[in-house]
Amino acid sequence: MTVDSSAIAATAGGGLLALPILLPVVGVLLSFLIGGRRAEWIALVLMPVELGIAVAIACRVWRSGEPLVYTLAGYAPPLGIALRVDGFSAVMLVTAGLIAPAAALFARANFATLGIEEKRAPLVFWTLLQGIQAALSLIFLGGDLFNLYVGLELLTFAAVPLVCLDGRPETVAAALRYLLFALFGSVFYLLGVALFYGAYGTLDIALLAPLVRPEPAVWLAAGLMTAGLLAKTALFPLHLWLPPAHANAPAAASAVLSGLVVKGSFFLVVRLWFDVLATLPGVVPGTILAALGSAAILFGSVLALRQARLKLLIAYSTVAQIGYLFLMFPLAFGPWAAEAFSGGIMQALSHAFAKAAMFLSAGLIAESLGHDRIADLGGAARAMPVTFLALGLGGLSLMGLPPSGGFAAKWLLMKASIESGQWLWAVVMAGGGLLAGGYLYRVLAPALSGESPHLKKTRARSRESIALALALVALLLAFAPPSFFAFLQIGRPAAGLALQ
Amino acid sequence: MTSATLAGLVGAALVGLGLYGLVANPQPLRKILAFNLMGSGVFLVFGIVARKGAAVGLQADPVPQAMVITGIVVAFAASALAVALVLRLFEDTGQVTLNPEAWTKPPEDGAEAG
Amino acid sequence: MSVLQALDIGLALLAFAVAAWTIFARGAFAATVGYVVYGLLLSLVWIRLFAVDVALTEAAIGSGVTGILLISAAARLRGGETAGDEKSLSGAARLFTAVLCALVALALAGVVLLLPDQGPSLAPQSMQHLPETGLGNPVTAVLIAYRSFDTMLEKVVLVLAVVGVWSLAADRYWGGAPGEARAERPEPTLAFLAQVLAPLGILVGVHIFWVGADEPGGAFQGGAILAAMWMIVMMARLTEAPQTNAFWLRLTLVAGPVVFLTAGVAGAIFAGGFFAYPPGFAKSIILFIETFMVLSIAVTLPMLVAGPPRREPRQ
Amino acid sequence: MSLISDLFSIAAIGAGVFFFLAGTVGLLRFPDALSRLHALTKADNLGLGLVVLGLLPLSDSLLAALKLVAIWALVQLAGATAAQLVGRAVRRKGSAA
Repeated sequence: MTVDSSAIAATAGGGLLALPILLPVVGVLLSFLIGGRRAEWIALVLMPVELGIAVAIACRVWRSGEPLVYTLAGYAPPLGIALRVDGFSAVMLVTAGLIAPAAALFARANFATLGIEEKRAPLVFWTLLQGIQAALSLIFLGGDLFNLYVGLELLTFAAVPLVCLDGRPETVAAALRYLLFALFGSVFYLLGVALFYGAYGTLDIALLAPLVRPEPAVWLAAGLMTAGLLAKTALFPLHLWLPPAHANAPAAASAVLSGLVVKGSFFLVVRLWFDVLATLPGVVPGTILAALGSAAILFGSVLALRQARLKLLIAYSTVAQIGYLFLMFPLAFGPWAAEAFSGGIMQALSHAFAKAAMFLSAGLIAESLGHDRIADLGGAARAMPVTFLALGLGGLSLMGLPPSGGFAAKWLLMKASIESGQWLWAVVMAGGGLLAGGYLYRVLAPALSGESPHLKKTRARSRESIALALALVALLLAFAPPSFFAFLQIGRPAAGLALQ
Repeated sequence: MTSATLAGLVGAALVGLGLYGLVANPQPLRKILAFNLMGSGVFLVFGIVARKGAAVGLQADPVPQAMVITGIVVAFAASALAVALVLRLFEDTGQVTLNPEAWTKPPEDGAEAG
Repeated sequence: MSVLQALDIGLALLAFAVAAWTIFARGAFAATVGYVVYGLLLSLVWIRLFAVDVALTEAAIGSGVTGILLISAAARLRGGETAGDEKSLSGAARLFTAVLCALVALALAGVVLLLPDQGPSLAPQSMQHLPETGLGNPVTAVLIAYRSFDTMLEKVVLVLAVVGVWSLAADRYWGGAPGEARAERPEPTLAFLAQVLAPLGILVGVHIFWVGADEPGGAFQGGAILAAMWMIVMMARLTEAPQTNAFWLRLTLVAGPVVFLTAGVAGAIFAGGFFAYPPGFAKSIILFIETFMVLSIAVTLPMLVAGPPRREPRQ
Repeated sequence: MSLISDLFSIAAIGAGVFFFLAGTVGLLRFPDALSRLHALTKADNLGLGLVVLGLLPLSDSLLAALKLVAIWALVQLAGATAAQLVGRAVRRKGSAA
């Protein structure tokens, strides 16, 4: 077995990489143990520290220009486990580090634990929110396929109970369906891991990549793992669990589930095809993924158009927006590969911020009006202009109109698809943008009408501004400088993909 | 055929069987059973991989064995969470189905329990 | 064909047949009982694969504790199980699913047959580093030394599972005890069993954990046996399930991951890396961590089986 | 000496297997739950006891032999308890199925 030792050698100061995983774990354990009156406080103290560490890691990657590696327990792979961060994972780490505290600040009004007796929903919410953070950090940093399986399971166990936090039967059913899909995904993923180990005797991504050959075990493993991850990402036709789960969770949880959690399994699909299987001829599987993505865009958008409730509409729009993420796969071969990759990542980032902003806005609307029926939104935008501004700005990104991160993403993907001659994807993207415009119009047009709505609750300025801030980040992504895209390429096996 | 290969074939069959049960069986509890069956099939594939890695006096490679032990514990935790969800659904709706239209009107005290 | 081979084939066929029964049996209860039998057969298969540690885990957790969980669930769902039938798949969809599943199984079987007889292995490396850990059982070394990060995080998964299960309680029961209120007197037959078995079982559990350093066994298997003993005592109604807001309970549930995490962070200070053990102290630290893991597992498994709180908390 | 102990083992295990077989046939053929229970417990007691007895000369240490006996004793305990519980459940239901 040939081992490229440079790929697994630990980088100096790499111990930093363990902290984004370990700190939220400390938060989970502390919250569970003594969290009755302190869970909120524990999370709010730890989250800025975690964000600081994520930024520090990103700065180091930026300065060194190459991935950082850390081996745990003093045993180098293949026997031990390594953590690895490249440009893409650093960006995702910072994104999660920003969205989770935003959701946390927003959730304080619903799940306060300061100074009162221990209550069910707050304790569960704060504990699991930190569980999600730990799981996402592990997924973004993990360099070992089995370690990543543990990360996926952490994510599932942290995410599922959030769906049924309010305990209505339909939310319990939604959580159960989510869990069954997620477990199916885990088992398929794990089966692929077993096959990789059987074929090459290592699960370390950097060690595996040069060994992988196009042989039956690899194709089967790749197929099984991809199918499993797609079930967790809710790509059409495995999306059935997503709308009820995301629409029924509390707003802050929906923001994290829709903005971040589905990106975790998407991130692993990218890891799998761009790192582990970089040497495989990937045009056919990439085209299949993009075809499913296109179906998701059209299907999700059309269903979003037909929803009667705002949160369900936003959830179906997630189904559609997930589709865009997979358009980068067939475009990743050729001189336009870097463009397509940047576009795909940009879509993941802008959707994360935009969708989090929209779910938080929808939560505020539902709280203020006492319902989220689209038909009865008449004039609501006059009563709560900031909230609807956040909703609208998020929607701008979903449609892909300038200036927004969504525009940058779709522009890059469209350019790549036209340059590569794969026109179909460009047509789908244009159609998806129109449909997104349609379902946003359905919400905004009545809301902007002259009626005067009856507000059950006065709006909270601080919570509105959180949603608006997230929407503004989605907007600002449009102005990402070229150096940002260069950063995303750090650690890409450039020769492997671009020259095929 | 060695006993390892035989176990691997059983594992493959179990994955197929479990997958069928997971998709085709409408009852959630049966789906949980099927998930466990499928999981044990996957573990058997790890088992054959471990057995074929027998070397330096060990009858099987310890690394996949350790992964199976981790996997069994995680699968149990998953079953426990799933069962808790199924039982909660049953208590609130009197039925065990994922199909919301099939629910009879939830009992009054159940609605308040949330 | 040797006798052993014939037995292997018989075992494989039997395991498969029982597995098929659990999928196709009419009643959910019968299927669940079938699953427990299947789990025991599977432990035999694991013995034939020379994976005794896994066989113990499968028997104790995969079949044993999971079996209790599923059987008690099936018993409580009796009467509700037929009601869910109306949404079963149509014949064509069923056939399509069956063909798809058969294809997956066939592809997998093909790949399994293609695996080389002498596959790649980390056994040599595991043995090479074994002296550094002071252990004699390489499987334990993988779990608590080489890949300790996996194991620590898996303990966190268990904590999250407990939070998830408890989160399904009604608000007014939060902090209370799971399970029905204790009957006025213990079940005599079960009480006798519990009184005789529990002391023995605790001994066996501790023994299995202790020998796990050098022989098959370890924290998971020993902890599962201790867990079973506690469950028997609770089933016999000799003791009640504890209140979920009890501090000792929460402390025991997180003790394993907390000690593991602390040792891992201490490694960064004293041994040059997260989760590294200082040379010479590895075995004592490992046994220390494992002791708390056994405790946590012994408490976590019964609490996961017991389900969410169902009684109002006493003050 | 070893021939005699081997013959003893074969005879004892063979007899044990016979009782298991008989017990299984009883489980399948007997008409009601209580008599099935009767067949099954007999198989447990005698069958396993004979198998353990046959294995004793083959064990390589006193500890291993003790473990074998302990296994038999534990199965006895569990079997007796289970039989009690099943029997009571049958009686509570009124008629045996």
